[in-house]
Amino acid sequence: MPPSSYGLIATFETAPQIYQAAQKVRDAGYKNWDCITPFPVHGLDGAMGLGRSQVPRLSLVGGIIGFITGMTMIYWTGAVDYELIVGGKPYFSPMFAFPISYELTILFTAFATIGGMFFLNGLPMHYHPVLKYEHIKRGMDDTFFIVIEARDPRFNLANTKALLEQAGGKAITELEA
Amino acid sequence: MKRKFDHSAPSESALTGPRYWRSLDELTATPGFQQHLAREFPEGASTLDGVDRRSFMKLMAASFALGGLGLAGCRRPEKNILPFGKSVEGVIPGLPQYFATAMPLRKSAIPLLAETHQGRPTKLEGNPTYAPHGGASSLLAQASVLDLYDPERATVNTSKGDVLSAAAANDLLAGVGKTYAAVQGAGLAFLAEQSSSPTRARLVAQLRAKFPKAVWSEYEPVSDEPPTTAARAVFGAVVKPIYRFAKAERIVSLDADFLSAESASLYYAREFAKGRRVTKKEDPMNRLYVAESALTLTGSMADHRLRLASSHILSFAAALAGKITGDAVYARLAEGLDLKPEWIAECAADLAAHKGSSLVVAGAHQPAAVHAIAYAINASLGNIGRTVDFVEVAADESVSISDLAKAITANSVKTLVVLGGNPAYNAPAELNWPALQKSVGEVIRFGYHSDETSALAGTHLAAAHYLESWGDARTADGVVVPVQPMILPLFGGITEIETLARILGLPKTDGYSLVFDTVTALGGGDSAKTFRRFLHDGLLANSAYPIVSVNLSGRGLAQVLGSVAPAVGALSQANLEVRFVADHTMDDGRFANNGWLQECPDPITKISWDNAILVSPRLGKELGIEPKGSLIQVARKEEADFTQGAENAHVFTLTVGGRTVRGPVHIQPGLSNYTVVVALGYGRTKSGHVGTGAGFSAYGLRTAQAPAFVTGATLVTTGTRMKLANTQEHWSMEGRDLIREANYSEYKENPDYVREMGIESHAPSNLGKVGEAMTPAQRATEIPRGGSLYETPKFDGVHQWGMSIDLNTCIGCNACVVACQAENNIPIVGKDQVMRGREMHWIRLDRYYSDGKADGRAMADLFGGEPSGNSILPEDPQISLQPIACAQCELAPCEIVCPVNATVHDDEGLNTMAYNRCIGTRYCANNCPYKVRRFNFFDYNLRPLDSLYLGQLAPKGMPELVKMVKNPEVTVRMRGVMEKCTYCVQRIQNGKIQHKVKTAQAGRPSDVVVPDGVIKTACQQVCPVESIVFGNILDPKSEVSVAKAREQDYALLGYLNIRPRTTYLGKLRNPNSKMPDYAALPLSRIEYNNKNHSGDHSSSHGEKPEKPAKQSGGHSSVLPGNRSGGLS
Amino acid sequence: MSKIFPKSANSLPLQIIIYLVVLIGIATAGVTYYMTPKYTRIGYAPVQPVPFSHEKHVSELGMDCRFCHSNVEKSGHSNVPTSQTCMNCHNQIKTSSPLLAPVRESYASGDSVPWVWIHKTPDYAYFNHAAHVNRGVSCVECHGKINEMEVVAHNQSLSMGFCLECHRNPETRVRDPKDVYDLNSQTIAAKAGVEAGVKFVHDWKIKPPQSCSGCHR
Amino acid sequence: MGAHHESSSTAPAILAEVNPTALPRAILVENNRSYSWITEKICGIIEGKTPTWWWVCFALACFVASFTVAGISYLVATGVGVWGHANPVNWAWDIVNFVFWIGIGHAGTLISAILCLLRQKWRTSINRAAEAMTIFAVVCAGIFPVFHVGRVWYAFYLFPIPNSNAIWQNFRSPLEWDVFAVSTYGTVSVLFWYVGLLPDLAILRDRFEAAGQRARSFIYGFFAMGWRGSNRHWSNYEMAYLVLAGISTPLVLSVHTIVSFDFAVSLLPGWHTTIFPPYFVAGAIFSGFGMVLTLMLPLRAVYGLQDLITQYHIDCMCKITLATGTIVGYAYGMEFFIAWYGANPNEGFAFVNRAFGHYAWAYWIMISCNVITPQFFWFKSVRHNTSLVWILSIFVNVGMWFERFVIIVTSLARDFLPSSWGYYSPSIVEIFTFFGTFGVFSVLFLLFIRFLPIMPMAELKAVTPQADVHGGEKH
Repeated sequence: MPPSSYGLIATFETAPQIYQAAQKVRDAGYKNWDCITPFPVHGLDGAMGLGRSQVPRLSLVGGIIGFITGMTMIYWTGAVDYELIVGGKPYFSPMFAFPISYELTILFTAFATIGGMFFLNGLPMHYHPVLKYEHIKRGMDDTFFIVIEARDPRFNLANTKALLEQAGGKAITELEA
Repeated sequence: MKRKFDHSAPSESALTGPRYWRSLDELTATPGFQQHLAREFPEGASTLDGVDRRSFMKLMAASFALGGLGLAGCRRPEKNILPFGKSVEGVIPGLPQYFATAMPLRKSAIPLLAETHQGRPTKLEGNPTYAPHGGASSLLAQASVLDLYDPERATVNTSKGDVLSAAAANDLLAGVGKTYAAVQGAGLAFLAEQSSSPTRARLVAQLRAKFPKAVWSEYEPVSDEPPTTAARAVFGAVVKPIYRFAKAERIVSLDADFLSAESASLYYAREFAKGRRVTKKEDPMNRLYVAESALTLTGSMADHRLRLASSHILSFAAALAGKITGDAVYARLAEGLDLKPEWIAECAADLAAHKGSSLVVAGAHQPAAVHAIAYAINASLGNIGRTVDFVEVAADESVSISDLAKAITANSVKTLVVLGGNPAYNAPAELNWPALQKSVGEVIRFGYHSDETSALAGTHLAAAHYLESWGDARTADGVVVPVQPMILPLFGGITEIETLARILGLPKTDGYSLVFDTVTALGGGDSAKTFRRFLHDGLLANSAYPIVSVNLSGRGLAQVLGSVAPAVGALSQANLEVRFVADHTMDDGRFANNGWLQECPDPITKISWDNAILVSPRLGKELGIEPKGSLIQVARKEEADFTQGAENAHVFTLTVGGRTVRGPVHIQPGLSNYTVVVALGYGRTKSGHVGTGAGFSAYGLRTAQAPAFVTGATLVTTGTRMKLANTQEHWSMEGRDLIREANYSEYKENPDYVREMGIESHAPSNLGKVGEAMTPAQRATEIPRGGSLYETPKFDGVHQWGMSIDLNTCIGCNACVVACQAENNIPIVGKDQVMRGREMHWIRLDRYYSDGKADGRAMADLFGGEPSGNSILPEDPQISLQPIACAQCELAPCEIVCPVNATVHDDEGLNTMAYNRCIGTRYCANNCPYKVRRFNFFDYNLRPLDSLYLGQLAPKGMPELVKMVKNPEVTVRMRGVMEKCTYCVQRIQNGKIQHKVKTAQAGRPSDVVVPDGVIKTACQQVCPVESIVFGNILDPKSEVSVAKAREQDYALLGYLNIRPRTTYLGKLRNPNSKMPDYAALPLSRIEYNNKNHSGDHSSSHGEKPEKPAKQSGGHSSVLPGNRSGGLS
Repeated sequence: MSKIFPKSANSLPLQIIIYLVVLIGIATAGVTYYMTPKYTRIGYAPVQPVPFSHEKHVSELGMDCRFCHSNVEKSGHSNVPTSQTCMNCHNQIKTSSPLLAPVRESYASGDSVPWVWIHKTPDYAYFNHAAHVNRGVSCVECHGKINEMEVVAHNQSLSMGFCLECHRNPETRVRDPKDVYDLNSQTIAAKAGVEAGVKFVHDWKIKPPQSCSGCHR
Repeated sequence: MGAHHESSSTAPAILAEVNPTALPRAILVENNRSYSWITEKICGIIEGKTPTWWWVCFALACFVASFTVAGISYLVATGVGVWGHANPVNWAWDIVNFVFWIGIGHAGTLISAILCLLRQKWRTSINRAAEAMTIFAVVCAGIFPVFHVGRVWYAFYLFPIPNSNAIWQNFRSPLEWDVFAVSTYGTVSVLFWYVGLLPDLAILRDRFEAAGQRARSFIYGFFAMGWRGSNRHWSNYEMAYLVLAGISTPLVLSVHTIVSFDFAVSLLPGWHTTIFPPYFVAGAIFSGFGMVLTLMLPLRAVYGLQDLITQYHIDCMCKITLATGTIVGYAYGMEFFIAWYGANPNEGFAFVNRAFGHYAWAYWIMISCNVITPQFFWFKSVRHNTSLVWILSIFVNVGMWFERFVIIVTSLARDFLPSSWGYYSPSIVEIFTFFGTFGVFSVLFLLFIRFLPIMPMAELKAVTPQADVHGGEKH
């Protein structure tokens, strides 16, 4: 096996097939492997043994930062840096500071969420071995793949190939890195 | 702040003037200046700004670049500071100087103080040394400074079209003198305006001596003084009356608009207000009966107003006189007078009950007989010497314009010298003056504008403005006042006296020496001292006309009465009476090219830039121009068809005696049913960009026989319409509590009636218990929270500015409007923009009519039943006037909504406006309940008004001449910014600074509180009736605090809890319960009750007049201290 | 497949981000430098028609500011002296100095000497000299040590921020009234501690405006 | 796994635990289409050659849009005076149009966000277009508040940028709140939209590459960020999408609430009303769905998407329009009641004047379009008559524009002091400017349907029966 190998890729025609295949690979104890699906196949996370996504935590942090930013900005500009009597209203009040803080909360949450999603997914990554697979195009369309990476400790060209075949994978090919 | 300067040594500045103004003379020759006249403006021709440019004016457009940086791209635009080469005495760059002068108009003058900045007069104030005016001045005086800088004034002398040098002009005049000296003036004729100048009188006397055969005639299209003929007939002396309104408790006006149309109106208004003002319930209040055909400002103040044709006034006067004197001689004239006899009976009784403290005044335009009768009544009431004095005046020896016309037609005039005036425009129609003037061989016209008359004159001599002239004049009561030049004649014009002196060939022909001689002769004593004192005080002590005792000769009276016939012809649509009045702003047409005056709306009709044929609602209906209301009349029907906010008037032709004029018709409630009123002074054909084509000229109808009113007129529609710039679309208060009125009788029982009106009277106080317990001073600093969610930061300034406006004395003269315009660099926007509702006035006068008919039953119109009062136009309304400017609300709604903090409060309670921060969202204007914020929709200061819509393609920049009138202490606002009144913040700041400087230098640095009365706002300073009071409300003794402490003090729309710093004092009316037209409540009050309480309730008002206050909704349970909106 | 994006492409986004950051940084710096008075005004020292040296007249000859700027105590404007003022002395000394030619011409003709305007506030800002110099604010606060300037240079930004800074805490800036025109003098706070400054501000009821109306009209 | 069958497969696994009420399963993709059919169908639009009608429409749209460009340029060069504004009506069409467009935008976010949370699977076919509509509407809306100011070159004063004047914004002003609300709304909408686009961009990237069109492949690929359909990515992706949906919902509500504050916070009779926030939001949704129908129905016909935008979708949208329309109608009535009950004569007058005063015509147009029109949707026959639905949807749009006009202009034209009463009528300039914004919108929308997948393919595939990992036998 040339060192340049990235791993093995196997094709599956339908959602149910990959669902079951995934369960098999998971049970075989592989870690560095992945499913390529044209759409989020429902329940596949479980089948792959993935945990709950970490994105919401980042969102929460973003939201909190946003709210604090809003409140402090309005407090500092109005009640600390330059006190101006406006319409007889106080220099600062959470009442009139709220709408803007609220909007900033949402804005920062959005940034954190999307930023977080890209970060956790390791995107943007325009170049990737999987994308060099000639049939990958159909992976975006109507076909399902399982990729098992060579760097997985349990990876063994023969066994892994066998596992995939046994799981019902077709056209099992090797991906060069 | 106010310092009166002794004029710096005449020899220097009078004759040569400050050096740096020479540059202006040069300017006039530059092509740049010629371009001005062609309305093209070269970029900042800096030849003008003698001193550094900043003090010259603050043109905000100069700050166009981003955030305080120089012009984009180049980092450091280089500008120069240009100090004088030689120091100019008394001039301190940055500090204004004040000189005493006076504005002459016809037979009187208004003493003034001129504020000059480095030699530029920018603002005029009344001269406080002249006690009768107490520092007040008039609308026209305020605006006259703009005429000085009129780019279209006559700038050169011309003869047959080509320019005449100053020297040549002098030779010409001298030549005239020489030629006619030989023939004793035969063939020489003068046509002059009336004048009160002693110097002119002196020169005219010399003229008569030198040219005995010459014709000296005087002509004024409108008369503002009673004809001396009447007095001469009944008293046998050349005297004129001076009324003492302050002493009069009962006043009857016979078609007299003594509050605004008489030569002494300023003094009269002031005195009248003294008798009108009621500060506590013990105070007496005068009662005003008015019988008039037009609706004048005087009429709007009337407690009883009788709509009577001017031609019927004679009979009315006779009837009144008959009742009072019981003399049968009047009976003949009183015949056929058609009105309720009680009116006259009760009025007479009321006068009789006030012998010695009553007064009957006849309008200057009324025939001698009416005046004679008025004098007789006053005599029999023992008023002479008490409420009216007669002063001796010089007899008028001039011949009339008609006689001059005869002379011309008789070909006995070879040379005609027209001094001022504008006969080609305003001479009596039957003379056909233009033709006459053309028929004269040589016509020398001396005038300020090259106008209709100049066009027909061979020679035109450019006159100097009175602010450029040495001269003198007399006030209405005869006090001699100086006319001092503030600036060297911008275009080298000469004055009338100089012209005469040159014709006379006097050795010294300069104005200064002429005046010097006259005044020192009059004043006596050490001539130099006398003259200095004269200039310094701005008047000559003890120079008033002497008061003489007169006694009525019955025979003389009988003669006068015998000479006239009763003129009680029944008027109808087929036989209308036309009343010619001098326009409130254009006067007789002489101010036609003054933009401030053109844009200042008529106080009653609210129409600007035009005059109109005013007709009564009844006549309107008969002519078929009653505006249509809507299907359901939710508000009162407008008095005109407004299409898209602009009045769409029907154009009619008005015909009398075969002469016809054409003009828009405006329905004017309150007119005598068949009298149509036309204002003179419009329809100029050669005036300049501002005046030409504004309105129509009514002179075409006017004959020398009937200069003021004439009967037998008819109105015929032309079927066409024209748009009028009416600044107030809706005339009714809609039963709202905006102007809170009560009758004097009610007020005496219930002085704080204002607190029982308005929504706040139903609600718990906005100030809360705590706030109510506070003193006004505390309220102004603590800003009690009341029921509010928010705690307001304290206002910790050492002053807290406030204003109080007394609606009871305000006569709606509009002087404040123009004073504000002059002080604050407020641009004019032109008729088109005014029609769109974009006028910029910071202070305006709201004028409401009420007839007691406004009601909430709008639906009645839809579902049959008797139609609601909403669809009726009042024929005989009560008028209520209200000046409105920014009220500096403590809890300002405008500030809250400005996203960029461009308008915020300062610690002295001012609602400030930072123009340079404003981005122009206009949100503040939307949220201002008083609608006093004004938006610069275009670059009104930078672009000619006729090409506003051309955007960048329009010529840019302001004529240097127009820049010169700008107040350097106030930013000139650019397009896209909001502006508004700030209590003249520049005066406040400079006042405070001057005070601090003074005290610091005097070693009392901790004395930083400016004494009361030192700082005056422009509107307050000009107000003839002192109804605007401004000052520091932290000082309980200040004038404003005292005013606000009065029971009638209320805040407009107080229920909004915006706590305006400007509050109003309720209006009082003083009707006579015995009169037939007596109303137990002011009509506006009845409307208020109709709208706000159940129907049966409102009806009960008529029945129980004795305690009307309790009727207005039985809110006896209001908190004792409940001030509307709290602040007082 | 996937020829469009070589392996190197994966670092592309990072590079883009870095470029953006740099670009924005430059833009901000540019705006700050070209658009804020702090940089546009300070150090501005144009060539004047007459090389007048404040250093010589004030420090060497010990002339008082008010000798030439005679109205500074009375007026909002500190007047630039007229040629006549210059000639008062210079018709005695340096009467023929070629450097003074413009002044002599101006005095003769009456036309102005076109001094280049250095200390400039926007037209809509109304600074009043009298109000400051009479109440313990020295010339040096805004103009710097003019007395040591051979050629006058713009010393402070004179931006609104600059004004506010002093208006917010006057106690650190006020001087004893007799030190106002002594440009080498110390502020009260520097001499006797801030408490003294606070006391002075209190005794003189100094309350510098911080709202619009103070300077904008 | 029962719950799983019921729950939408677009919704992530974690929602499975929260077992929402089962909705009647409607067929969302008719005729049991295959995945690749969906891909072909949608990508086909983009890959196919540009149809002539598109060019025609695009040219037309550009022409119309030029009116806005011209109008705005003239305005900036000349001054706000070129509009019909004057005292007392200082806001008119500018703010009317702003609120109108923002309101339209809201339906988009609503469809994608709220319906996503409520697991309304039928959203999948329309949410992409709806979101696009939101963004373009916000663009059109943004034009007005920016250019209605008198000195637009100083508009940057609205943002808290440190400056040598050391002065800040007034955060008490609803207008300042607007600045933040609208910009946040725009930003978040774009992000939300973009996230949804990611997988589809990846598809296009690969298809174009396969077709050998490297340039377009590169562009799509660049924005696809190297998406490769990894299920590990999907799991984060879906979570992020859900969070975005979660925050977009309160966002859309808050934005229109804040817009309504522009009026509610003032003291003008007719503006000063606490009912505004809910009433404006309802109105926004109402107008928004009106606009969605107006846009989707023709699209559906042109591209023959009947199988993707089914009758069921139209039905749902009609029902929502009906519901919100009725809420709006209720609000109208309640305003009058409160005005009467509050016993403030000025308030009372403001409303009587609306209905019977100078602007009554506008008021009754509003009433008939907003209150009466939707009532037709009670009838199935109407809801199933596509062309009729389309016409009614137009009426809804008109009615909602007039609602804003009535609120803003009539209240200003007749306020506290009768002396300052006036009458506003628009100048040709603002009419053109507004007219032009439809062009701006169309230009953007045409570009969108030409170059981007108008439907989320991944989501569509996910709601097909065969997407069920258990063979979809449950159907």
